Amino acid sequence: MADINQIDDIVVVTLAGELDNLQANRIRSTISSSIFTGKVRGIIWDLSRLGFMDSAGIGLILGRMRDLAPYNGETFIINPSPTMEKIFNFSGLGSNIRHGSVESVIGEIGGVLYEK
Amino acid sequence: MADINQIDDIVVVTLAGELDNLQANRIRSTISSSIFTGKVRGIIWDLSRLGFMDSAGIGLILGRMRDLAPYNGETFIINPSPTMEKIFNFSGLGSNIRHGSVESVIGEIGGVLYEK
Amino acid sequence: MRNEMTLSFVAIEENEALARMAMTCFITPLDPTLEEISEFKTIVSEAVTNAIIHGYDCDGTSMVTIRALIDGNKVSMTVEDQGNGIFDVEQAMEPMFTTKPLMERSGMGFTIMESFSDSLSVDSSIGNGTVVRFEKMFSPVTEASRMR
Amino acid sequence: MRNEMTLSFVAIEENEALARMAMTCFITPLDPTLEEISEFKTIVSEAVTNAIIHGYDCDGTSMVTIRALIDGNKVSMTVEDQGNGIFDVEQAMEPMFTTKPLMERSGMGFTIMESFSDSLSVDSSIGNGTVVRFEKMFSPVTEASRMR
Ligand SMILES: Nc1ncnc2c1ncn2[C@@H]1O[C@H](COP(=O)(O)OP(=O)(O)O)[C@@H](O)[C@H]1O
Ligand SMILES: Nc1ncnc2c1ncn2[C@@H]1O[C@H](COP(=O)(O)OP(=O)(O)O)[C@@H](O)[C@H]1O
Repeated sequence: MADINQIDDIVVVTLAGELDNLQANRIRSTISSSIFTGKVRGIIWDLSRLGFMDSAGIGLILGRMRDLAPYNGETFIINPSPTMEKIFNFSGLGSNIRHGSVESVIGEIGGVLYEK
Repeated sequence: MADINQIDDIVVVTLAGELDNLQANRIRSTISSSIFTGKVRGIIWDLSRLGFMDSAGIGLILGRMRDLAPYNGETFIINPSPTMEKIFNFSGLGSNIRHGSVESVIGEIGGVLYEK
Repeated sequence: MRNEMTLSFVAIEENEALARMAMTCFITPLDPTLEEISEFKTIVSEAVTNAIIHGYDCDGTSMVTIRALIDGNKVSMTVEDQGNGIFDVEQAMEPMFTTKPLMERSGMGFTIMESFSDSLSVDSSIGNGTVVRFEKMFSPVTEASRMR
Repeated sequence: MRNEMTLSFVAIEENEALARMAMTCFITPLDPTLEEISEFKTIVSEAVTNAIIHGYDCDGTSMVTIRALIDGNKVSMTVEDQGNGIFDVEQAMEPMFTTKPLMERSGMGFTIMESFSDSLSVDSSIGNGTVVRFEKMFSPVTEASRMR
């Protein structure tokens, strides 16, 4: 349901299936731990293969943004469905959305970090 | 849901999705008509892609065996799932089951007809 | 695990698929095998179809009710209608017996329900309706699969 | 078309998926677009999750009830619990308002339900429970798709 990979200092979370309250509760601590292993500068949520998400997904992503705050970590959400994109827009996360590959977004984070 | 093809004097019915009472009622007359176009010597029910079947499938197949009776038509049922195979066995249709390709069963009907 | 649900719907044939889907989803946490799923779905389909077409003649207004309980790895379920009722339950349960041969019913419904469940009982009275009650045991859920 | 159903289940998180699946299957005969399906599923998910976690604190014994009606291309639905109730409905409906921040609830549930439905109303009283009522219109079913 949640595949977690670390590529350099970026955590890539690939979600599949249905992300509701039950699933969010199941995967929350695993994702948090992977952030707290240290040195993480960004998180990419790859939703390309996610079939469904409700506001529990918003809670999960906002929660991890708080985890990342001490590290000034970036958050990107890639390839949400049109319905999910609406939900992110309602929630003020529209500017975190990208459509494209994980690699292209890693490139963007690289750029962001470089400029700092 | 039901693809009907005539190969020489054999009707091949390829079923997909779920064959329940509602679906059986929807496709019954189309299959019957294809038998009554004449000269049909056999019917092959290809269940390879059928996801579900209940006793409505038995009613549908037995009904078409009655349609075929005047022509001495043969009935073959190919590649049912294990659960469907049990249902056919309960219903006395076990000997009509084959596992294999449509072509191999057409060959068998050819042989049957030839021997007559 | 323990879970409990009730589903009611009007007597139209479209709801056969609704009942199968809902009940299949209900048993998903038991991590059933493919064969357990399809046998269970078949039982549900037979009982619900009977309630709709025999109990209510597809009247589109009367309600069929399914009650289901998961207790450990046992599922208990009733499918109930307040419709026509069965004249002779023993006869109805014989293989190939049907009162609707013109609708091409095969008379195999009860035989299938009995074979695929671990226990089945039928309560029926003419003019008051029918309750079909059955139980099915599922293979125990392994720790490994519960963690998924 | 016209159809009607009721689904009840105990307040455990596992039943969020059950409710979504059953309701999705219920609207299938309306031949909804992918986006209509996922918006509708989201509304169901938000309302049911709220009943389970806010209404009943996932107590595992109390019942959540969904009633749904299809009339033409309109779906009307209520999601009901007899649980805690909402202290101030107007406040509850504000974006980002949540009484369970520690559970990482986002407070966006009602905002999403309102945006994805054509009408929404909430009746609630402390100690007696909550009824969320909504309607959603679906694009008309074409003759061509009905024949499939
Ligand atoms: N819910 C019901 N209400 C009334 N009659 C029923 C009901 N279920 C079964 N029956 C009766 O029992 C008979 C046998 O049922 P079944 O074995 O399922 O075969 P079938 O549905 O193919 O007729 C039916 O033909 C019908 O007369
Ligand atoms: N069925 C309910 N029973 C009791 N309280 C509820 C119910 N539904 C919503 N609420 C209250 O309304 C608040 C806002 O709900 P919502 O917008 O869905 O956000 P969230 O579920 O993320 O908290 C909840 O935090 C809760 O206090």
